[in-house]
Amino acid sequence: MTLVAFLFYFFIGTAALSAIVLLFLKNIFHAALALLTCLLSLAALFILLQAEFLAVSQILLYAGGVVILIIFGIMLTTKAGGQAVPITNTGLLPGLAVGAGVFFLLLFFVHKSLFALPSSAQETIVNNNIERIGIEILTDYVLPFELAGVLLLAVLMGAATIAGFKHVKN
Amino acid sequence: MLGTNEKLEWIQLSLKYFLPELVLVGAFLILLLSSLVLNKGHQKKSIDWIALLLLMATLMASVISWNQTTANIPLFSGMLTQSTFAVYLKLLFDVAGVLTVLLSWKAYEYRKAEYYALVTCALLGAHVLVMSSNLIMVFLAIELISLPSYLLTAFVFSKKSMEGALKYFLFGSVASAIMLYGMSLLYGITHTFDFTSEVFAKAIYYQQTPFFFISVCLILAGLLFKIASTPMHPWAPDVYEAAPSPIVAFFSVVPKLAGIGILVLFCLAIDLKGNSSIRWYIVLSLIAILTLSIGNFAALLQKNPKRMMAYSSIAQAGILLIGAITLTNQGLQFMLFYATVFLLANYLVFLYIGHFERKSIVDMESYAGIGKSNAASSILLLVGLISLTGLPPTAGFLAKVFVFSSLWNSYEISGQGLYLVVFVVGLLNTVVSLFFYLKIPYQSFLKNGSNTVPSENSWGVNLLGFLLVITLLGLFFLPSGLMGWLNRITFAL
Amino acid sequence: MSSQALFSSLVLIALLPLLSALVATVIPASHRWITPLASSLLLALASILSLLLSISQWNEPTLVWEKTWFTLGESTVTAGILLNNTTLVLLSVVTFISFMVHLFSIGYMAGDKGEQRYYSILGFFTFAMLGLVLADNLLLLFVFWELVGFSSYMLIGHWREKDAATAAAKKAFIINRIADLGFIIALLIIWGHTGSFSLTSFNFEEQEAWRTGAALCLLLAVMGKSAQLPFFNWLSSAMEGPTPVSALIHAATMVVAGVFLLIRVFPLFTPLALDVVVIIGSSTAVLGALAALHQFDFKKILAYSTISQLGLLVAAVGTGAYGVALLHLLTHAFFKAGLFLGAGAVIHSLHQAQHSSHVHFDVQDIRNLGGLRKEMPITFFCFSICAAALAGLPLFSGFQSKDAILVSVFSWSGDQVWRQAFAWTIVITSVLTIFYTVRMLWFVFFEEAKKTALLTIQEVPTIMRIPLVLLSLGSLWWMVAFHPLDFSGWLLDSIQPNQEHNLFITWLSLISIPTLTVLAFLWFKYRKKPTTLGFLQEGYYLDYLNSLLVTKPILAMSTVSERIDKKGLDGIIHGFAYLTVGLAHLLAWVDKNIVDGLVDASGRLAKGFGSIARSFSGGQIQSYIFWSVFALVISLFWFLFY
Amino acid sequence: MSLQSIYILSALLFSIGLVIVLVKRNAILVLMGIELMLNAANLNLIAFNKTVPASLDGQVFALFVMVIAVCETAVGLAIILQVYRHYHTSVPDEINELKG
Repeated sequence: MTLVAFLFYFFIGTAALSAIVLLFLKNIFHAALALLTCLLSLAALFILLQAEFLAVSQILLYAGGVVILIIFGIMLTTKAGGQAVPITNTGLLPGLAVGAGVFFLLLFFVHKSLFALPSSAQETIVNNNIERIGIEILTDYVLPFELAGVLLLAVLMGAATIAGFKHVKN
Repeated sequence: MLGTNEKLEWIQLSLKYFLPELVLVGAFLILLLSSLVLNKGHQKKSIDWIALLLLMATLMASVISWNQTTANIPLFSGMLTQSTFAVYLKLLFDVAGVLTVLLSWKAYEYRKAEYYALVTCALLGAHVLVMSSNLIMVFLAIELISLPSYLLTAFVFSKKSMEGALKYFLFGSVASAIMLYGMSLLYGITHTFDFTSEVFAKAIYYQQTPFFFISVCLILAGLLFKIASTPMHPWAPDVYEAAPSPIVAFFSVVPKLAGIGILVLFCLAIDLKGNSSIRWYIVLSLIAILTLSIGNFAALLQKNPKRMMAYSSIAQAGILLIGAITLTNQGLQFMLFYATVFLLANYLVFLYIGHFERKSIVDMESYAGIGKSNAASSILLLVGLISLTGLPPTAGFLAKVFVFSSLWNSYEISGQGLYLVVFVVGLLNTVVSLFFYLKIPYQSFLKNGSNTVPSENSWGVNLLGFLLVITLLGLFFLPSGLMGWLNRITFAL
Repeated sequence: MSSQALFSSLVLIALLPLLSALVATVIPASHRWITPLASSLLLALASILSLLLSISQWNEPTLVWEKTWFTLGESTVTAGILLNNTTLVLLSVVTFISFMVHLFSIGYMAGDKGEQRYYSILGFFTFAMLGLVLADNLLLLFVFWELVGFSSYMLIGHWREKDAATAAAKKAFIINRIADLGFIIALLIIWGHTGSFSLTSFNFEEQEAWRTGAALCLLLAVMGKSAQLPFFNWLSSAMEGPTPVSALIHAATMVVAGVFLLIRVFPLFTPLALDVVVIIGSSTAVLGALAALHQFDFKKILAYSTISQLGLLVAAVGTGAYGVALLHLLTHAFFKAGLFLGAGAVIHSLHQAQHSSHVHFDVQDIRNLGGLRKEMPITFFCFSICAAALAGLPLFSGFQSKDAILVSVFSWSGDQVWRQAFAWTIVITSVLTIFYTVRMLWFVFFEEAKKTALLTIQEVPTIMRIPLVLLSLGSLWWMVAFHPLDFSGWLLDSIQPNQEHNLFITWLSLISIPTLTVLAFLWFKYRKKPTTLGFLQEGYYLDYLNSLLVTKPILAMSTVSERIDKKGLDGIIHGFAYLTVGLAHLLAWVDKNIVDGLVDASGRLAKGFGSIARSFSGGQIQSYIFWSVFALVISLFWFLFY
Repeated sequence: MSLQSIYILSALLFSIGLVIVLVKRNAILVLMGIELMLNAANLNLIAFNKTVPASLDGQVFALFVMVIAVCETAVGLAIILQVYRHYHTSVPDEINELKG
């Protein structure tokens, strides 16, 4: 086993494990950390899948953005005293059953077909993925790119309006 | 493969056909800026006017592009396709946008500019969604509609309104995550996101596997969420009850029609002109039957008019789906006719639900006796409800006749028993719908109200209501004009 | 008259009532006294116009004006006007009766709070009815059919302070809607098979089954609108509306819209469907007459009488004699409107009298009335003429049209036993009609005054007397033909000529009807021991069913046999009376428990479904998501493994 | 280094995300579940992109998904914050005034 292959399976294992742990954790801070672990392992997998730009974005957007936001959210919505409230489950059995059903469907049908697809990645030498992504975004994908900009602006403004509302009247 | 220069040229050419959307983006930015500039008391009133003018401009731009469009034109490297179908739907969205502004007139004063900006953003999403020919655009456009919608639900800034927003947000996010997963699986099969392309058609033609079926079903789940159709409908009543009335009218029309539009395009793509070995019409028929029945039956028990209208709009989605399941030209044209009528009637009803809400008439019982004190309003509301029920002499009746007759035609041509089932269930549901739509008129005309509602001067509302009623009656007596427009529409991909 | 001028005048006739409705709406409340006058004037104009038009266009060839309405696929749907003799008859009847009712309402509705609303809906109703009469295709007809139903709904519930009125309006509307489902299905079948909605041609070829299906679906709609079994109970509840409205809508015009539709689409009906029509019609006729015999509410007697007469009309169409049905429709419109307006006059003047003397009792209960023939001579006189027409006495229009119905029914039945059974049902209905008419007349006008004796009663004002007189004049024989015993006069000869005559039936009814009338009259006059005839008595009546089920049968049997021994005729009548009451009770029971029960049950069933559909929305978002995903997963499993 | 293991991982992440969404009694954790589902899709997109090296469609899509995920988180947290102010809880089950 080469080092690359070892890292590949290692990060797959980490991601899977942290996701499973996330399911069973009672402390919401720990859960956020497990999520972070999972997301970072995915970033590592992205690098191994030759999507470096994506990996960097994953770290910046998720680890730097989403998780931080989530942690802020946790701090703002936990009860006074900073003591995290243990998280309980509701309808665990039906939930797990549905989850298992989905997992089964995906494995049984989807991946059965996928195994028929070319199994290993075609190892083409890609020199400059980042440059290609840049060009594609500004040519083929310029419209989604701009629309994503509009969306970000709208969401920023809207979220600020909602979150900033203080009940004044009545 | 095109070179970079050709691609840039394509972008430039595309902009010509992209005028309505550019106007919308402009409107969005102007509204954002005006929120910074105009937030003193007396200046707030001007926001309504600004929004109205901007959305009127969008409507004009759409009319222009309606006149420009005759065939399908691929835009932006094939991200979008300008088609007569899409442009007609865009016209409907813009009309809905203008009506939303008129319905919000002088109401919901807090953060009005942001409110309109978000409406504009959602409109932009709807515009883009019906033009999409690429799954990336589909996903992005759905989010462009959804995210502002979650926020708009909260714009009453009350306890319930926040709850509605949370529910909408959680349900919507899960639905879009499911859809996204479906898209990623479909990408595994076809290696392209352009669902109108040859590559796509060829790939799915050779792989009509359960894998393909699952991935399409996951995508459909996301689209059905936008349409508020079974099984992705449970959010609708809570959200409708919570959101501001004009926004509810908007929700029950714009995202729904945009969803139906993209659903039709996507189904046309996966149906492979009838060569698909998976019979998608079965899936669609079952969805239509369930949607129609659940919507109508659940509406029977509602005490809040907005909740009732939520279930009503679920049921109406069922009828729109009936127009779509056959995927024939005629069925789709009649579906668009139905959509047009539905839009008008729905806005008419919400105009008055909102109007009465401001007089603190919130639940069904408090409508009692309104027919006396607010006679004109009640009669106009009655016409709207009659049109939704599908009784003559309103266009709703004609629209239902059209949709059902095209279904009957398809049944006679294809001999599919399932169409007959849909037909019968549809007809029975029409009778059921009568019982809840006439609840409000029953209260207002035939019951005596204990509380006396002031019959304040509401000529503005009634003028708008009257115009909508005239249109509804006009479309009944002279549908040929609109049908002429619809006959121009083709449904090739 | 040129075609264009004709078309314009037809449109004008239809629009005048609409104008009246508009005028009634826009006149400010401060000048509301104008409303009745303006409306009546407009209706008078419409009525005169349509009479003139009918005279000038009578027996001219059928005319159709049509314009493209919309295009459905490759075929086009037209909208237009169909003008033939049938149209002209209905046009004149509707405008004339409506004019009469407007006139009458000037007095009757004076001072009512909702007077203007009343006139505007009355005008709108007349407009809708005229549209229905003029429509040249089924789709257009359906539109006006619904509008007519809607205005009826509004008028029944006119006095919305009364809970009974709103409930009655709701009941009428719902029953009619259920029946209208038949209309919609028929529309779709006809469209699917002929590609047209035209009333002038039905190109059904060799598709007997579909044709019968379409005809039966239309029949369902007719059964709703014309109050046929089992949908008739809305009509008796509809009496909660103002009395002139009952005269116009629930006797003379709207309810006959169903019969009119049958006449219009007659070519569509296959022999099988026609048989069903006769069965429905004659059963309704006899049951309605039985029910009329057991009512004590003045208006309800008339309502059930209407149901029974509608049954006759429907049965007449079923026998193939649609011209006869049209004839009876015409005569019935006059005398029944006269009867209702007469009842209205009685109710009105009693209300006025109660108002001044502060004595209060239910003026619609005939047991409280009596002796009015002296206080209200003109009303009495007009009412009696109309009643005589209803009973079918010779020299009155009812005699001729009923004679025509009997003749057509017997010529239809031939020697088939089951058909003869239904023909005899019609005969029984006619006999019962005499009895309930005389009973009503006796109680209201002849019997010694009871509670009414406490009041000082005055004849109604002149404005209300005019319609009564005119309508009673219209109930005389000359409306049908100059020969008082011949039914094939101007109308029948133009609509459906060469109707068979049967002198035996004519002579038999000529002798038997007056005899039976006199007998009935004497019966009511000279009944000696009222206790033995409990069914006609106050108080005793309500407990009747209980005693009927337990002790009375035995007692009754013995009484009946005793009577037969003592006085033959009296005993027969007595036994007959018991039978009638028994049947009437059965009918009431069916009406209350089965028909209402079905309506209730369907409502409950729908609500049950609704609560299942709703139970997923308990307010918890995660369970919403759960159910949605669950449904998705389950259906995926189902599709993939099944 | 086979892609199958990636597919299995993605299916697992998707299912676990779904279960978290369905069962956890905390709105923020539900939000995390949604992130997990989105990431599962992203993983698929990137893995499938490996089999078509000629284009970068999958990667670009994944990029947009990330942007949208950030938007969703921002919107979600703004709403959760306001809900918390009104209801003093972030347990979705207890926020159930709207029902019927």
